Amino acid sequence: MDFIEVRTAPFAVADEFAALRAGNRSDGASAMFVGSVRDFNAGAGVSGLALEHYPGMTEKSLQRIVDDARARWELGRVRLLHRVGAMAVEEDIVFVGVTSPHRQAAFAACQYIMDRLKTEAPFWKLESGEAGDSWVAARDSDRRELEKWA
Amino acid sequence: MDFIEVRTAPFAVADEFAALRAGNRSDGASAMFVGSVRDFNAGAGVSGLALEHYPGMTEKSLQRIVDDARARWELGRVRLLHRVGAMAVEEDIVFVGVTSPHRQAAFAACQYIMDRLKTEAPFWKLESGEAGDSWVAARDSDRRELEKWA
Amino acid sequence: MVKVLFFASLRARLGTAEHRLEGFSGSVAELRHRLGELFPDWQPALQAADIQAAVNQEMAAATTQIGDGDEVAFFPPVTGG
Amino acid sequence: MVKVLFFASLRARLGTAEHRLEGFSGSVAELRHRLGELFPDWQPALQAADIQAAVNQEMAAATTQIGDGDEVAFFPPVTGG
Repeated sequence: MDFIEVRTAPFAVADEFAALRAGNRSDGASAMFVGSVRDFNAGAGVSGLALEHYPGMTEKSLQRIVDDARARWELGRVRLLHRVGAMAVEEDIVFVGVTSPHRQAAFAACQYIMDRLKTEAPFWKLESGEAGDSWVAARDSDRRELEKWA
Repeated sequence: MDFIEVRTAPFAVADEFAALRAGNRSDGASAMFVGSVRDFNAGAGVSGLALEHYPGMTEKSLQRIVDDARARWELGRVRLLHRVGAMAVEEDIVFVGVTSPHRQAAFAACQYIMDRLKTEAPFWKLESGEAGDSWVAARDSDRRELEKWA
Repeated sequence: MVKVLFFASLRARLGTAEHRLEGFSGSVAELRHRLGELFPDWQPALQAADIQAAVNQEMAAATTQIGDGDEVAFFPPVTGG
Repeated sequence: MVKVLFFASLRARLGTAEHRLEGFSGSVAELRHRLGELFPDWQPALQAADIQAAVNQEMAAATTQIGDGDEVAFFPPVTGG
């Protein structure tokens, strides 16, 4: 019931939602998150970014995060897609979709997966912008968000 | 930046997501929730349901909930659609979509809107199933979920 | 004239969606009582502990005052979403 | 042979994505030190406080032991999502 994919091609939210729901009669709740490229980070204009990852480790890391979410909540289907490579502003980077019989479980698991992905899945962003290329710095706030799941 | 609609026609998640994102360069986070008709409630087989509401009050109630969410978090776009009328199992009832520059704000606002909608928006469900028609009873758990926003 | 609306299981139990009452002024609790006097068959459903009220499309308390021209609704706990 | 990978800003600063080291066994901290001895230019980037390590594609501590055939990666804090 897990679909986890690291890919260069864009994804379509419509397809992902359809895959979460098709024939799914028991899960009344679907929570989804999409992360997109913003036009600024730390104040500087951004025109696009290149996403690098650690092939092999990335997939293991994402699977472990999803396994841990399943151990915490009663979940139906989980779909987690993360793009790598070159992306322009407004393009979508990551999709997380979770279904459950329970609304609270769907929300919590979706947020948990994103919080852990942000701090432990081996992805790195190189932004292109007005001031040239620069590596995006990790945020302390992302680390602090993990505390709510401790 | 709010779109709130009570409607009989089905909605398409693809269209709602597109409306949340089109030309939205500043909000990197989109959180969405979809509630669908399940095939059981309190254990009995369900074949469909009829959703009744209080025209006029419903729209005011939904707008107040969205206003209150905006007062709590920095939000970009909010889309809230709720269907009324006859629906079969697997059909989607409600869509909530929220964008924000901040992931946590998008998740929290989306969940807050659903939690409040569940306890104060004047909708009622009449389920059709194996045992005939029956009005869905409100759940104490939905009331308790509100406490986290107090 | 006060316009009184009933929704969902309450409407089904009363067998009516709307009732118009002339010359009433008083609280929500008093209106509930008055309707029970006028229609004794309605009393059990109307007096159920979980019945909620709205006045002019805003959630109301038992003490909320009602007067001429107001729209009052009675209904069971909501179950949308 | 130990296969050592570098990612993102660390790769960019070192100017290399991969290095193969023969005959090493020891901890992650010792490997970092050894690489700094072999390539003094790498020291500042390799010793940066926020550099993390993975051994065989699992997050590793400074004390994690490495031996022949292992894959070790060094990288800055992750920024996906």
